[in-house]
Amino acid sequence: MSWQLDLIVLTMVVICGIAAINIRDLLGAGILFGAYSFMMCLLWAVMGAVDVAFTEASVGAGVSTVLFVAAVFRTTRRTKD
Amino acid sequence: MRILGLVIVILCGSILIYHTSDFPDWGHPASPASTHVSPYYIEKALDDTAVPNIVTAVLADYRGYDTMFETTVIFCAGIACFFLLRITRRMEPSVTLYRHLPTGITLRIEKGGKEPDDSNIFKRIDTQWVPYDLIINTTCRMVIPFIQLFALYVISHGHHSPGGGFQGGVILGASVILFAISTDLRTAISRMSERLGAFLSATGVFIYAGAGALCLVLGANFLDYSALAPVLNVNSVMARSHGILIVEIGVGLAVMAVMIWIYYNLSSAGRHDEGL
Amino acid sequence: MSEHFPALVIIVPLISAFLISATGWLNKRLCFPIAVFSLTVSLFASIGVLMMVLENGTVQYRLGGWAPPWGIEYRIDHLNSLVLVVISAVAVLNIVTTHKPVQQDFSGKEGPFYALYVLFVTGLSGIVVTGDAFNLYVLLEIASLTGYALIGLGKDRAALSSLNYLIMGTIGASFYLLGIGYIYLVTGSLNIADIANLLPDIYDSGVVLFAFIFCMIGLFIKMAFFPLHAWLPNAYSYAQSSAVSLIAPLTTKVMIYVMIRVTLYLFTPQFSFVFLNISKPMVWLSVLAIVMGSLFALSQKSLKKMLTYIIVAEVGYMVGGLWLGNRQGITGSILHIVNDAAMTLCLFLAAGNILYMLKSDSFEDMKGLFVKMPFTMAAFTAGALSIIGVPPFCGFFSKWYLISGGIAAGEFGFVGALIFSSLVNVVLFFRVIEIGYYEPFTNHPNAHQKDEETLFNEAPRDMLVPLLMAAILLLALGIFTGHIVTAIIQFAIPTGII
Amino acid sequence: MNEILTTIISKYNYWGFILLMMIGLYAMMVKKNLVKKIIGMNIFQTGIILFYVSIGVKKGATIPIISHGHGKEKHVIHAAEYINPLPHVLMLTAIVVSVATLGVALALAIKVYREYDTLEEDEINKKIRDQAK
Amino acid sequence: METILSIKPLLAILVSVTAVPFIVFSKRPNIREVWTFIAAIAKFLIVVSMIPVILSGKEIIFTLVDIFSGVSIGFRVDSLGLLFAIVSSFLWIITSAYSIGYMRGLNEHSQTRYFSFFALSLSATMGVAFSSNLFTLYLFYEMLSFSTYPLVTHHQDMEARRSGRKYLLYIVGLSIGFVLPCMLVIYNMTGTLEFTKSGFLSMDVSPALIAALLVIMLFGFAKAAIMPFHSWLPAAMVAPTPVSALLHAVAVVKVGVFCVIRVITGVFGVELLSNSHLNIIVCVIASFTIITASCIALSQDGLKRRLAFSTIGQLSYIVLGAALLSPRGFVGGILHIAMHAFGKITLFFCAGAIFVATGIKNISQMDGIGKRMPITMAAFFIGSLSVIGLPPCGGFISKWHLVLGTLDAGQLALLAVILVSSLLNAAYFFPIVYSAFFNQSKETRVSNRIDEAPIWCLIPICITAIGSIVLFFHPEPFLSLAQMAAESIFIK
Repeated sequence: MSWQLDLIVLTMVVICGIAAINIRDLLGAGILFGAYSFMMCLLWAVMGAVDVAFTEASVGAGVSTVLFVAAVFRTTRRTKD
Repeated sequence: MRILGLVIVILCGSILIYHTSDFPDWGHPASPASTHVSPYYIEKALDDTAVPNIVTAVLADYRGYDTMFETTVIFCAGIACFFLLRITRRMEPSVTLYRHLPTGITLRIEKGGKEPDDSNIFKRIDTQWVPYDLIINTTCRMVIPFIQLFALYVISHGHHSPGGGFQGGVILGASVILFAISTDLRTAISRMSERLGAFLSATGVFIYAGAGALCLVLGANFLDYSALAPVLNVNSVMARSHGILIVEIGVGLAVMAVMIWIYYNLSSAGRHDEGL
Repeated sequence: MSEHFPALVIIVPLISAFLISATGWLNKRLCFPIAVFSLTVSLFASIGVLMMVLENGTVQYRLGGWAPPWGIEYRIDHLNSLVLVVISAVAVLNIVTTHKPVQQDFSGKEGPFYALYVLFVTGLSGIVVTGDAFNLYVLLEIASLTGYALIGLGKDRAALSSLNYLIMGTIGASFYLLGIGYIYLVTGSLNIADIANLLPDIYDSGVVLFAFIFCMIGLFIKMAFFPLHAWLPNAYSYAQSSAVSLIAPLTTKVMIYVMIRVTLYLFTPQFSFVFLNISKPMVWLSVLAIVMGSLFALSQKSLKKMLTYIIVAEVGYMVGGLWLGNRQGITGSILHIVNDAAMTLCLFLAAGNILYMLKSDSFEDMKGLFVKMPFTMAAFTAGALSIIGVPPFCGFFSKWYLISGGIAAGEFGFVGALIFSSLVNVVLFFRVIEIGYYEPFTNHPNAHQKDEETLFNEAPRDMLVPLLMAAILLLALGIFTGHIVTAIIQFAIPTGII
Repeated sequence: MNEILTTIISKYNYWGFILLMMIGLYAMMVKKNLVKKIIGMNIFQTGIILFYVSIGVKKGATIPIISHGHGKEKHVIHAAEYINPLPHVLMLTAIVVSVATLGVALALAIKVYREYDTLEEDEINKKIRDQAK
Repeated sequence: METILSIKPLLAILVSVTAVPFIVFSKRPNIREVWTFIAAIAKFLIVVSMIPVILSGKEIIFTLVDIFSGVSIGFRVDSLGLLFAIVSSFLWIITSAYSIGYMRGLNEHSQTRYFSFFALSLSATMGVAFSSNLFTLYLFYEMLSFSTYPLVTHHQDMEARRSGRKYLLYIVGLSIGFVLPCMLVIYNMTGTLEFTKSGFLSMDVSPALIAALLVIMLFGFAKAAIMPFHSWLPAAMVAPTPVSALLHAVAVVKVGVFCVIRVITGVFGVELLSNSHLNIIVCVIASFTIITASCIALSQDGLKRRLAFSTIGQLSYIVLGAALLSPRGFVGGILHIAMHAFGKITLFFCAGAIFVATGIKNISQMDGIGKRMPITMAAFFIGSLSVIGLPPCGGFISKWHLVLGTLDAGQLALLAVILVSSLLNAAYFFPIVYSAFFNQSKETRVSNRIDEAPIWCLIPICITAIGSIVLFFHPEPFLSLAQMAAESIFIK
């Protein structure tokens, strides 16, 4: 594994994170958070933490996103910031 | 506030980044973290527990106590969501929608109107009306068994490959959630009721804690699976391996049930009539 | 069997929590007895542990049979066995009172309530007994999650303040986790005793310093140390009283315990007091906490709000006592964990009874309460006197040690703050007592000998008896202060501290 | 120049976690929307998880699953051959804790929304003030 | 000094506490009052039974619990404490009788609460009298503060509320703010709080610190009503008169001065103070209080307020007597506790009797009242003689010793203070008596017919008035106790 790949994934993680908190739509934020989690999962897989990556893929990218979507669906998509 | 927050965050961040110079180099094999405790796990795990996946061995045996409470945390979250959100008294919705199955026509019935009684022809659908989609329904119906099969594989094969009770449980839960999304919440609840979820979650954690307590009853310390050897009729190392499998199954059950339970409550805001 | 007492303290309530949750779906009436039974067993087991510790010194219990630092161990010395008994005792005393109000406040959810209740107690007991820094985090999260849920289902602003608490609490726990990560980075161990052995070689490492800072910030948030207290007053005052009378006496106190554990046993006193040399600013911070907590309490208009700010001030007492860095101060701090748990329990139970009978706890509605609920108000007065620091109630003696420690350390600001807060407490509580004592009679001073019988409206017996027991406990704790200190607390302080 | 580059290469992973933590902290401090705060909270937690996983990394080592466990020939295991498994274990727990917290937080957010019909903190505060009047 | 271990002091304290449940749960008022009397008489008998032991030169000690090293709840009966205990327990019996007359005469509310807290306060007073260390003293001092609060605010109207606040603010505020820190400082310096004959503060402490401790303690025991922390006492006169009588002429204020004496002799010690001449500070403060209070008393029109200011002045006599650090002055001071108690309680009883019979509170309305209530006003006259310090009343003996004490100490200025203040005392008491007997009534309420207060009120007045006179001729029990106390302290 090369550190360049590592760096690219890390950058993607950070971008997704910033996007998730700045997008003015909560549904979008939830989805972006899923993407963030997925990138994170990649990063950990790259680092050799396969179990953690697996868990993050199923929990962070999977269930968490569903929970976010469910919660947003039951409340509102509107956000001011 | 925005600027202030930014300034504080940047300040803290730069101090922290500055202090990373004291850290051991990234990935250095001789860093204290890699030399003090962890070598023991790597070198002894297979001999002690007959589990090649060191993470599983450490998770469920060396630090099994942690994992028991990790499962309990999930259980707590399940109860907490139920406790906070569930509305037990039934509130009649002001409007209900029914689909006439042979034609696909949607009926809108105001509160107090007569409900159609033939459930074979009429099917209640969510008020936030979703068009009937054959492709999604069929695909999900076909995929879900395989997801569940995979989940079982993940749970049972956690000794040898990445995965284990927790991941498998989440996947198992996800399959039911997928079912709930692809049909609707009422169908999912009719397949797997809330009460069953609650029982399964408690049972799952109970299997874990009970296995530990069984060890205690058999005279060893809490969670010392080697005490299960006479019961399982194997030697003490294999007893640990089997013990890990038992608790992984418990974890899987609990996590699955709780994930579904939380989803039921969140997606319907505790009403359990109309979901995502 | 007795060697398994440490495990029983935790697993009996844990397993019963699952049972309660399951039986909640079958028969709601069974939940309460199961919970009471399991907590009582836990109480006896914890007393057994205390006896073991008193006889043989530190008790170790290896979970899974693995030796530390590879496995997780319970490491129970005088400090945690004492706190353990406090937790179990408060839990048992309080659960008896919840029987009636729970049916009223959480009707239909008794099962989950008792499951969460028992899990909360399990989490706190687990925090106290564990000898593993990471395990502590997991149990912290259990106690917190159940706490959020219990608080969140309250009246008007409860959900919002619980969410606030959740966010703050998660930051706090995460900071603690980060601090443990930093320690793990440089020591490679998670066992508290093991870390304490490894740390002296690397005191001057910046990583250790930051680990310490992170742990402290995390714990300060969790214990609501001023100025990180903002979550506490709302969270506690909008929650239902049956929940808050459990959470308020225990959460902050256990966090103080964790702080003492971390500063004295994880980072050694050598590091915390000598090497860092931050005692003075910390004591002054706690002075600020005491003064501000007292002043905020003064401006409140309802009983529970007032009590919550008193908790903020009391946290200042204990943090300051620890950071005085001498034997008396730390003794005072540990003693105050015990005493404050009892005092807060007494006051919150009294407030709960008042709330249960009156459906309100604003000062305006408390007029003439001494006639309506004489026993509740008597216990309330006992709690008030204890908080003020009137002998022979227990609050006096921990204050005594704290002030002695302050004098010995030359921290007269701290001494002044303690006295100031005592005086403010006099004003606070006598304002309440005055309202309860006077109001209905102002207009017709002479003609109500008859009214007294008709007005009498005391809380039900199962809410009253634990309250009175708590009030008597205040007295007993005060009188046996010397025994507690000589038999238990003096061994709980590392020998290096004079 | 080269030295700085090696420092950066040897440490930048640590910077990543600090960056993520700060993003999360910023969101929790500044954002008014409750769900945004919750997202920030999760980012904060994942930052810490990233830190732990970074501790476990060992250069030149492989994933912590012992190869001959799958029926291959037995040989002596060296600690340097496998990545440190302990942080992974810890972080499995931490992930679980974070999803549990997320569940409860969202439940509370729904409850708040039920009561105030909005998720914006300033609007909620305004409503509370209006109610008080 | 021989000591005897005995449970009697604890019994004396507990008697009235155990009476409280009986008082609370008795169904009828008569039974309730019987319980009060049983407790009061039992208490008095227990106290009296200790007299022979003490007079034979022994001391009774009893330690209830050791809280921690140097701090315990312990009791020791010595001559000083016993004297105070006799006075207050005897007067409780009298006051109980008087209370019945007064409270029933006015048909007051919440009499059960009144009698319960009365009993509690007496327990606390006994505790103070018998305490063997500063901690126990402080404990019972606080207990007294809180148990008298409901008595002071008995009327539960706005005025009572205001006075109650003032009362607590001064008494509790100063005890927590002043006494508690001093106690801790002393404990940290010496490691003990046990009173000794010659004080346990060592000489090597800096004089400035000792002076500071002394003054702060003096003011901290605000029940002694030393100026400028005196204003709770006139305010507390809103209480029913028996309360004012017992608590504010006998128990509460005397507890204050008793604490001051204990601290001066038992903590600082005569030797330490006389070597460093710090007693002068106390003497000056006391003299200032005496003169100022007497002058203020002159200008008061409310009878009870005038009596209150008179009390403030008289209390400082006692402090002054102790602070003179001469044996005879000390005897005078201690005797004054007893003598003033009898005199002042008579005066308060009279004030109450007048109020019960006629509803009059102000001096200006009392013209000619002597014709209507001759017995009461005669008793009033005797009481005022005693307080002024004229024979044939007990007050004369204590004042006499005080004067001798000032001569022993060589403080002529203080002699002058005592004499001038006695004149002032006469100046504010005699006009009342004069106008009561010789002026014509302007009020229609006061007829010339003899119309005394209820018999329950009258008998106690007569007993205390006669007591004042008897004490002039037979001061023995008190005098010998006081002399023993002085001997034990001043003998090197």
